[in-house]
Amino acid sequence: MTSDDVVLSVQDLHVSYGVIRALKGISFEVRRGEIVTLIGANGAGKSTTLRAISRLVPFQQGSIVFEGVDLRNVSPHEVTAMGIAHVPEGRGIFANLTVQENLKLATWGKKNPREIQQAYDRVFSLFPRLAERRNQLAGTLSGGEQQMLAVGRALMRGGRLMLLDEPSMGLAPVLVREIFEVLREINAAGTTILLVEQNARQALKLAHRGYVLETGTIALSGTSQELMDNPRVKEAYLGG
Amino acid sequence: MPLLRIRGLTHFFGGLRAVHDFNLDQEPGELIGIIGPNGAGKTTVFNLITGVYRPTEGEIFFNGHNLVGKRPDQIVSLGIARTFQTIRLFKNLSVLDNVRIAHFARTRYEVPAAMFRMPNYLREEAEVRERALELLDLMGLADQAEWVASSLPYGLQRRLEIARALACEPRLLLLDEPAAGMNPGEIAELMELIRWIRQQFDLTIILIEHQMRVVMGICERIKVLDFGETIAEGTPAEIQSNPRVIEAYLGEEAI
Amino acid sequence: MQGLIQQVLNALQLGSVYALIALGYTMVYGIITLINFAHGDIFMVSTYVAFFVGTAVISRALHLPGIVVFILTMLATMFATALLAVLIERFAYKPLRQAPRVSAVITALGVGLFLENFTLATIGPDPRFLPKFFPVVTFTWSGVAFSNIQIIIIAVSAVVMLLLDTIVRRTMVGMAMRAVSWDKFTAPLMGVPVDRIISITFALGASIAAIGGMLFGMVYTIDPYMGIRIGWWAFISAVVGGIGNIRGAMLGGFILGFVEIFTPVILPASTYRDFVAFSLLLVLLVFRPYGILGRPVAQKV
Amino acid sequence: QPRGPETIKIGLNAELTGGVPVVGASCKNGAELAVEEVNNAGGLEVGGRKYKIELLIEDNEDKAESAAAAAQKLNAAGVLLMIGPNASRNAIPAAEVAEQNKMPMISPWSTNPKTTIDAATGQPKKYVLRACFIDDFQGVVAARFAITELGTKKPAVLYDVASEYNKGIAEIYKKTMEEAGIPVVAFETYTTGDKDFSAQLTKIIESGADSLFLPNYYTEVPLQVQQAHKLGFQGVIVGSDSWGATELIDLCGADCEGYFFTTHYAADIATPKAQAFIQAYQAKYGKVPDDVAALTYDAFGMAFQAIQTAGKIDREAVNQALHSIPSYEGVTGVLKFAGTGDPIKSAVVLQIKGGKFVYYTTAQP
Amino acid sequence: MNALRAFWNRVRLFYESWPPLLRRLFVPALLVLFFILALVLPQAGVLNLYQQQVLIYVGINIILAASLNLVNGYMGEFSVGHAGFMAVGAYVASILTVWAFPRWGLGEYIPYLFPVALLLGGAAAGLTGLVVAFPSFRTRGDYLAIVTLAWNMIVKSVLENIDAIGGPRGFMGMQKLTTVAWVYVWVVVTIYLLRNLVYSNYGRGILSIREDEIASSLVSVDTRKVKITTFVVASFFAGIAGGLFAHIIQFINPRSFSILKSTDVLVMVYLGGIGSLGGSILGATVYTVLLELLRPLQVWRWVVGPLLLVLLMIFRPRGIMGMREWRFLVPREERSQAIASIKEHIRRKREAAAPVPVGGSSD
Ligand SMILES: Nc1ncnc2c1ncn2[C@@H]1O[C@H](COP(=O)(O)OP(=O)(O)OP(=O)(O)O)[C@@H](O)[C@H]1O
Ligand SMILES: Nc1ncnc2c1ncn2[C@@H]1O[C@H](COP(=O)(O)OP(=O)(O)OP(=O)(O)O)[C@@H](O)[C@H]1O
Ligand SMILES: [Mg+2]
Ligand SMILES: [Mg+2]
Repeated sequence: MTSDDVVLSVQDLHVSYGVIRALKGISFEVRRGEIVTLIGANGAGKSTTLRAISRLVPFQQGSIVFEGVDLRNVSPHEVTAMGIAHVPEGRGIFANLTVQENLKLATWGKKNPREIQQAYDRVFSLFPRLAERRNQLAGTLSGGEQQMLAVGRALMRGGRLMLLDEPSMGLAPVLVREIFEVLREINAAGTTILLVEQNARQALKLAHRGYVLETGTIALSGTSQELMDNPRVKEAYLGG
Repeated sequence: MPLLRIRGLTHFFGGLRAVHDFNLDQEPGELIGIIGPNGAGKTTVFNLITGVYRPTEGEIFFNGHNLVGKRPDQIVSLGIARTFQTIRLFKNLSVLDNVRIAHFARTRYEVPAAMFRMPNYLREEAEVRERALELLDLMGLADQAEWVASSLPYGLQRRLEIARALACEPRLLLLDEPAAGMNPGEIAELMELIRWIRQQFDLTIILIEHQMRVVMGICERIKVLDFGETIAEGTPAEIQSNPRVIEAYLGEEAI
Repeated sequence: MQGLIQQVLNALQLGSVYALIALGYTMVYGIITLINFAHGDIFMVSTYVAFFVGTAVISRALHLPGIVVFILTMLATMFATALLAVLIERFAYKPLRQAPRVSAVITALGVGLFLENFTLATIGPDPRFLPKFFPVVTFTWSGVAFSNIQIIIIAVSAVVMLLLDTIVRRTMVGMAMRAVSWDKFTAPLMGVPVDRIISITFALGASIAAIGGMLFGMVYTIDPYMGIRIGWWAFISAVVGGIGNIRGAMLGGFILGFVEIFTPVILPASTYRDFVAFSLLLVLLVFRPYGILGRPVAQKV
Repeated sequence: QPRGPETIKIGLNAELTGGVPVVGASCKNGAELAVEEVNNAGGLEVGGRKYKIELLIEDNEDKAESAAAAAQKLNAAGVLLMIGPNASRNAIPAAEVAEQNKMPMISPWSTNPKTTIDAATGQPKKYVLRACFIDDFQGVVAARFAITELGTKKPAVLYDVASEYNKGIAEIYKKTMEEAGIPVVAFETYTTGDKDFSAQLTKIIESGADSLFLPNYYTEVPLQVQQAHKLGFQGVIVGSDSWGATELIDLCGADCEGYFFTTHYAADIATPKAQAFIQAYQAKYGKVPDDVAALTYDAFGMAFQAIQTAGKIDREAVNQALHSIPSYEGVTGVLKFAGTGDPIKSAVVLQIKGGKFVYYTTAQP
Repeated sequence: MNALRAFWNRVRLFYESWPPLLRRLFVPALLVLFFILALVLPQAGVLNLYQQQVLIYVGINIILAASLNLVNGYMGEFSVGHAGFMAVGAYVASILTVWAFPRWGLGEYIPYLFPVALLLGGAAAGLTGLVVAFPSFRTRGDYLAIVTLAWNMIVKSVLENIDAIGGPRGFMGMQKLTTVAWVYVWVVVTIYLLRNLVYSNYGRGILSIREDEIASSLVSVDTRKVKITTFVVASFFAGIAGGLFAHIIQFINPRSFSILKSTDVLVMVYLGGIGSLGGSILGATVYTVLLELLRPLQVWRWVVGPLLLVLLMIFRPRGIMGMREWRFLVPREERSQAIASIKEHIRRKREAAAPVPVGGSSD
């Protein structure tokens, strides 16, 4: 592995919300083509890590380097423009826009109509449901459809790195499986993925490697298999 | 006689039929689960029971009282409390205050008594304070009593929401996806907690959940909704093997 | 009958002005839920800009036709006013974006007071008219009087409103505005530069106010405190129509214009105009608690 | 041991900000001019010594409570007397303060009769005077003028219902008309800050009115006149002293041509003193003084004369002297005080002609 | 800054070292002392009339701000019509002292009946609070703001049209009954009563409406009752403030109670900080005194004042005291020590009984 393959490198990252220290110096990296998962209890700092990468929250110390570019002084919309797509916790769809408008907005700054059309085609072939509902207000979609839309928007941006924050939350079991299936397809088509999940079993099944976050620090790391075999992980995150 | 009796409950949002002909008879002490795909109308059923929405059609009887047309606070005082799918604590208030608010309907003193600190006010407030702290203590939240609710970790916020509902002294407790966003370890704890409060407070419970472990683990009876219709009803074992449920909800590879 | 038609014309003219100002109000509100109490004063400043620019242009270039001067002045005024609004947003409102919403409201009140009194202290209290860009022609048609300015006011307002409605509904920027108004923390994840969108909104709102200011200054006098009342009226228009709703703001503006004109018409004595007009408003809000076109924010329980 | 120049402190309580800043600005101008003239002449000679005048200016924001606080502040600062406030809504509370502190006060422009009356006893206040005549007088003068000189048969009125000044005059006007057997065909109102009067004016025109009385501030009158013309009003328009500013003509243009208003003085038949004042004012501020400036100037003039008469720097003595001014020839005419705070002075009717205010007739009280 | 804090901590420690009884009496004693000062200082000429006037305005503004804070800060509504209620109180109290009492042969007792007049004025204002309370059942936020605004305009318009009470010319003849001592008493009473209210179950009901109205009704809060209570109480105190105002200015007219007055109070509330009575006290004081201090600037006062306001809001977006409270304004039984002792008591009780395993205490 050469360092070229490292898409994202996070070193000694510290983030605080006022007095609450959410991240106390974490380091990890993501290589091209990988699916890496962050697992950990509630409030461990998983979402905070993703938000720091997208520059939605300021970080006090440490560095985040994406494809060789330090993100310290980059603003969130520029991060997106650089090729990081973020599916935020709670989906963050624009309820007052239609499905189509939600997708269209994600092409902000893109000029090439052919490229945009290709992106639409890809999203609609992955999620035929969204094509059916394209003129519906996104706020009236069901939870699973909203999650599809959130992932669909990230695909419209067409990033090289996709950050996903608990895509399976609140979804019916069928949909959970569908979403994970789509993630596998996206990854196979060449997108690197950093996945945050509560559903550790499924996440580890999908991912190549994983990190375990505990109260703002990295407690464990390894390949998915290693983690799944680890008794501590089994006990705390896989439900015995 | 059932504690809760629902007949022909139907609700429309504009042209959208969110719930259709929902029926339920729940005996005291029973724990019933409601499952179904996203948007099936589960939360809407809770909203109809608790008076957030007025049903388009149907009857809801609780303990002999007709609930249709009553205000939420009146319904709560009849003995129904609930939690929310997305946490709805009073974020900027202390944990203790969150619980004490639930004593509102049982407050007997009037505003002037409060403003002039009359003896009945002082007595009752002292009582409420102690009762609330006792409950927090039982729920393992006593140490955080004076924290601002939003500063609690997520798991404790869920727990506080349950504590706040319990402070309403309900006979029927409605839990809307209490395990959402929890990892398997936390889910196990939650199941333990639900069993314990059920017995401790002598509760009848309806539970909405997507985590099959929880539903199958603690519910005695399960109703499955899809597009507002009840598509199946039965014991966990029956539900798990019901082909319609597998198709609409659990997926092919279901256990 | 002529009286009635006359009054309808009167109401259309007044309503157009209210509607234009309400639009700026509602746009800013719609996107950052800020009740921009300074909007009326930005409108006031715009009329002064128009006054000075117009006077300067006329005195320099006498050979230009009036309508050209008018348009030049309007463009310059729109630009200057937009700039002012963007600066105010940067320095006074942006630092408060994370703060509770009312803090920014108080800041807006402060900015409004500042603009009013700064104008008073530097320019003085005397009321003025804008220079006459072109002669006013009054037509009388079977007893109903209307002027070319009146027609311009109503026409320009209508065009601006349609244009704005199209921008917000159809363009990418409009989509981004609506997205930012729903969730400004997620919008940058779509590549939308939130700060710039907010600036554009302020600039757009202020330019429309400037158009309103130009038109207003041609028929009414301008003075440093004129923004207070107009500002409140625009606020009322925006809310009555359903705040954050572009069409609602237009509708609200016209309703207010009609109520203001028609209550004295219907009443035997106009003494009770304010009483009646505001009672109507109160009753309206009791029956349509979220304005005429507004709907309660559908919050899922 | 040589002593520095002694000073007399005089307070000015004016509406610099708030609802009527034009009034405050003129008042301040008139005051500063009056004080400057005395000081440039070496000061005011009292009891054989020259005193410089120190002017303490307070803004009352056109708010009753601020006017009272400003009066208290001026009193605490040890002013010999206070000029202002102008609008009656501010002058009345300030007058209460003046009375309680035994501080002489002259309001240049408060025309409400109650300013100088003690509300509890109904007796005149002891320390409060004014330089203008009262609403009642002006309303009567305007009405009589409209009847006799203009021969109005169907008079109409449009006034600001939220402003005590306008309402006071309007009602007296109406009453006088009705007593003369001439019914007022339209009695319409608006609220301070309105800029569109088309609804009321349309109604007035429909009523067939042949004259229109506009006892309103000159800041609003041009709009009212122009809108009336635009809507086709043909009759004659009459105003009150609040028209008396050249800005009226600037704003109104030809629209106000030929109309009449009642006021305190006429520049074209002015005494040499008035001429001098107008010239000095114009030189200093670049415009013709309005009635507020002139009345303020006179208030100061009365104060100076009273101080000199009293011969000492003492509030009681100055108050005595003020109340017994036999005759003060001011720029706004001759003022006499007969024991009360209200001057006896005549009103003049001016006509707007060729862009100027031209003397038309005089009405005696 | 640090030295100040260190000093404050020293003072605090010293205070904590006092015996409980003394500590208990400290605040009441201080309040009585201030009352005596409020009585004596004006008499002794230590405070001149101007300073007294400003103090009285500060007091009236504190009452206005604290009562509006109940609606805007604690309940989270946005009322912009507080001056409307103040007007009702001012006119009713004035009519009583000027017309009614003398007519009922009580003329010579007016100074003693002043509190009665104020209370009746407050009651009348409180009653009109219902006009705003009922629409608040169905609407919120900016829509309710317009309702309150309309209410303010309606009051003003009605007053302008009743010639019997002077119309726009105003109403006068009030004696100067409002003194520093009286205002002080009313401020103390207002703050005391409001404090008691907000720390009761009703107060928590008010807060819960601000936080989440739907959740609040779903934990048994009768939101209608709470809203009525809040609007009536807030209007009542606004009415009291109006009565005090009328009897210091000795002249009231409809203009004094315009929207501008309402926005003044609004600024004081948010400047001080929402949800804090201490904040309202500070906000009203700072705003009133600052504007008095800026008087020498004349026209520029209203240029500099708003600038300072904007800067202050930028540096302290939550107002001076936002959501915090002065300790002495927190009832004793609500302070940490009291809560801790109850917790201790519960713990002992539980240990005595059979221990119950708590589901969540995994440690
Ligand atoms: N906006 C915020 N303000 C203050 N504290 C915050 C904020 N967001 C998160 N925190 C705190 O930071 C810590 C880490 O939060 P984070 O959301 O990153 O956890 P998480 O691992 O994503 O948990 P979850 O499983 O609940 O999503 C927690 O203690 C949380 O309470
Ligand atoms: N206030 C509302 N207005 C309009 N439609 C609504 C409203 N609330 C819910 N709906 C719609 O009603 C249907 C049922 O919603 P409900 O929230 O009951 O689903 P649910 O079964 O709880 O789903 P989930 O598992 O995702 O929580 C959905 O289609 C939803 O979009
Ligand atoms: Mg998270
Ligand atoms: Mg649900």
